[in-house]
Amino acid sequence: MPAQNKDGRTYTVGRLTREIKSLLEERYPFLWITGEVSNFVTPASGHSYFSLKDTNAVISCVMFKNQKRRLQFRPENGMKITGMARISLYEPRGSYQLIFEHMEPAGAGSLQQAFDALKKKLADLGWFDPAHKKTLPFLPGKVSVITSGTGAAVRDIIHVATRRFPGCRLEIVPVKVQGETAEAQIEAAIRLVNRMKTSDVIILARGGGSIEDLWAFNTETVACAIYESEIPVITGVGHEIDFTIADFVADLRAPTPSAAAEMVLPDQQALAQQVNRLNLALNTAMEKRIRLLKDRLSELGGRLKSPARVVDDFRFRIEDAENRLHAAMDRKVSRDRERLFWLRRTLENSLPISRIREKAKQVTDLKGAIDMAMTRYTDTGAARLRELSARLDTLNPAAILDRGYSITRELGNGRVVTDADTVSTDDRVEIILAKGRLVTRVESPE
Amino acid sequence: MAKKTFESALAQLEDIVREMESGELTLEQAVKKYETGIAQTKFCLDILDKTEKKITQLSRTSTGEPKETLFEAETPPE
Amino acid sequence: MAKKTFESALAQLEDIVREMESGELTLEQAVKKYETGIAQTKFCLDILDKTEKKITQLSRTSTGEPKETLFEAETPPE
Amino acid sequence: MAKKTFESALAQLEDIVREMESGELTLEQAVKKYETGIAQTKFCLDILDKTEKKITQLSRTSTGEPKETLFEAETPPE
Amino acid sequence: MAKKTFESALAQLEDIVREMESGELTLEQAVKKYETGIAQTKFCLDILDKTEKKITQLSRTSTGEPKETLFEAETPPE
Amino acid sequence: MAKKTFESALAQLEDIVREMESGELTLEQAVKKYETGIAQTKFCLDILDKTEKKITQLSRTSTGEPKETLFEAETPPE
Amino acid sequence: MAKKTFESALAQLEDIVREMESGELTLEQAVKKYETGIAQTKFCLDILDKTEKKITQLSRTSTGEPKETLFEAETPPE
Repeated sequence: MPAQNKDGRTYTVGRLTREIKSLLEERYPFLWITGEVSNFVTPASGHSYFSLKDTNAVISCVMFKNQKRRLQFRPENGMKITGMARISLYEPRGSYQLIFEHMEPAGAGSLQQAFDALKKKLADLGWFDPAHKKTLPFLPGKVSVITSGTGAAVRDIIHVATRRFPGCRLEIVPVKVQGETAEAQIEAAIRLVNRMKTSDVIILARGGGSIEDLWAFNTETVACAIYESEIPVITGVGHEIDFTIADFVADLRAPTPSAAAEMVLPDQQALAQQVNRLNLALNTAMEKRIRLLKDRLSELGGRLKSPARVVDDFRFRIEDAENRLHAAMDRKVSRDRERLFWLRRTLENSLPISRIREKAKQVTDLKGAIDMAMTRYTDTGAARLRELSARLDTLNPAAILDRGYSITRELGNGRVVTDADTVSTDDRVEIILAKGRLVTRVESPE
Repeated sequence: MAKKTFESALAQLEDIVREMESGELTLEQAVKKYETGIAQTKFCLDILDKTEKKITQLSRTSTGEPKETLFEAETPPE
Repeated sequence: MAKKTFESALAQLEDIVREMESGELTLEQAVKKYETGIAQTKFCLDILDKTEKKITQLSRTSTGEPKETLFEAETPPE
Repeated sequence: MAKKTFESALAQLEDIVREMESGELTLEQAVKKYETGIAQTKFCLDILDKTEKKITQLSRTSTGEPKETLFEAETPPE
Repeated sequence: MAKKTFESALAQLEDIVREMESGELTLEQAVKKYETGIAQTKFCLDILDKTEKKITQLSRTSTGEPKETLFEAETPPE
Repeated sequence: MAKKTFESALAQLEDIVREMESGELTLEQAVKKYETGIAQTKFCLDILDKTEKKITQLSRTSTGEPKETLFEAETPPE
Repeated sequence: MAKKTFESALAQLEDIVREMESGELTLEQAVKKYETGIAQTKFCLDILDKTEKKITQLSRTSTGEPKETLFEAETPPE
């Protein structure tokens, strides 16, 4: 039965080796490993080759010249080290090895051990607790920079600080950052700044270096000064991967000095913009408010109608009422007057003078009637009298006188003398003739 | 006859005229009758005169002034 | 008759006329009737005169000014 | 009648006119009624005159200036 | 009525006008009503005049300058 | 009201406008309300004017230079 | 606030802007807030406007006294 994998292919050595290499290198790009150095050799190339072993296994290692430069100790056979490495497979030999980037001695007595011990101690003391961390001022009035008076760190800080906040007040407190006096100088500087009390923040900075170079920053003295500083401390020590005790105790750790400056100082321009923006917003809000109120007020003012229209309406109503009142009164008076005139006319016509005159005519007619009747009476009487008188006239006894007879009457008693004896001489008698009469005296009766 | 009236006088006058016309009277009687008749006539005439005067006077006073035109109202005064 | 009115006077006057026109009165009676009739006439006419005057006066005062045309309203005053 | 009002006077006047038009009054009654009627007329006219004056006066004061055209509103002033 | 207000006076005036227009009042009543009506008119007009003055004054002070056109808003000031 | 504020005055003005628009006020009330409304308007306007002046002044000092265009942002200063 | 810092002023300014934009303040309050806001703005800008760049050096004299001198970077990196 042929030795084949499942796709039926048979590996070549090179291919298998290549696949194993890529598997290993992908699986372990970096790793921390600890072990004992053995077979340490450094050929002319300057690279060092050695084995790392423990009780169970052994593994080939290499550290190239470049990485070796940064080592702060000299590895020797039998030395226990801890280091960071990546795994690599060398195809021509089919062997794998660790390529160390960094290594340091492992075990008691070493710097690392001292570091770890101090770190543990301070951590146990609670110095790293976030509770102890002071907040950095948003905008420090004055920044004290404790660092070397020369070198890149102070330059970077000044550069970044003046870029970010041109008006910043920087105080450089130059110290030695490595060497024997560094520890004391740094501590003194921190305490001095605290005593001056003029700064709002302290930047404790140093450029990168070996663990030995950074030693001062890993001392308890410095840590204590930082811990006891009333002014917030920000550290910017070494490069990004370097952690020192100072970093842990500090209120804030920046990976680099530049970064520390950047973190301490805000961007002045951005801040000014922010303030101006807020100021604008404030003004806008206020203006908007006033405009709104003005609009509302003018709207209300517009709606606040003067009651003049109401007054006019009322005036019309009153005038109408007044006119109607006058009209009604006039109508009433003139109607009453008309009625009165009509009644007076009717009254006057009911007793006309013509009626009186009619009555008068009736009366005068009646008077005429009685006048006529009266006249008739008198006329009738007169007529009858006239007739009787005429008839009497014809019977007048004197009529015989016309034929020559006469009548003698005694004068005085008028007795007709028919017997001469009845008269005596000298008696006066009258003799009635046909025409006239004679009064005579009797001469003698015969 | 209590009182002599126009009518009674006139009636007497008539009687006288009738008697005289009968012709049975003596002259003396006749003269007497005639004289009476004349007297009655006069009496009657007097009454008539007085009556007329009274009437005139009455119709005058009835209007308060001579009212000649009373019965001629249709005649305008001009 | 308690009070002599125009109407009663007129009625009396009419009676008198009737009586007088009957011709049955003596002259004396007639004169008396006539006298009464004239009196009634006078009475009536007096009343009518007064009435007319009163009416004229009244219709004058009722308007406050003479109103001559009261009964001749048809005749325009020109 | 407690107080003589325009209306009561007018009503009385109307009664008088009706009575007089009925023709059933004697002359004396008619004259009396006429007299009363004229009096009522005068009374009423007086009241109306006074009323009119009062109205004119009142309508003057109400506006604060004479209002002559109150009863001749139709006649424009020129 | 505790206080006589413009409204109550106007209402009374309008009631009076209605009553007078109904024509059911006697002349005396009408005159009295008329008198009252004129008084109410005067009262109301007085109030309106005062009110108008006050309004003019108010709208003057509100702007700080005379505002003559308040009641003649239709007439443009040219 | 312990202290008269712009808001309280504005609220009162609004109430007044609403009330006046409802048309249910008497003339007297309307005039009073109008008076109050005018007063409130004036009060509010005064406050706004003062506020505006204050703001102009303040915004000037805040920047250290005159800022005339604060409320006339639309008008470019040329 | 024991000491007014830029930060607190800025925060207050921000709060004020928020409050003013919420529109829930009375005018009076708003003006007060505005006043405060302007003051904070001024305060902040004053701080920011300080352009004076001053770098000093703090050291000790030989006797241990603090000594402040102007810092001079030895060699500018160029």
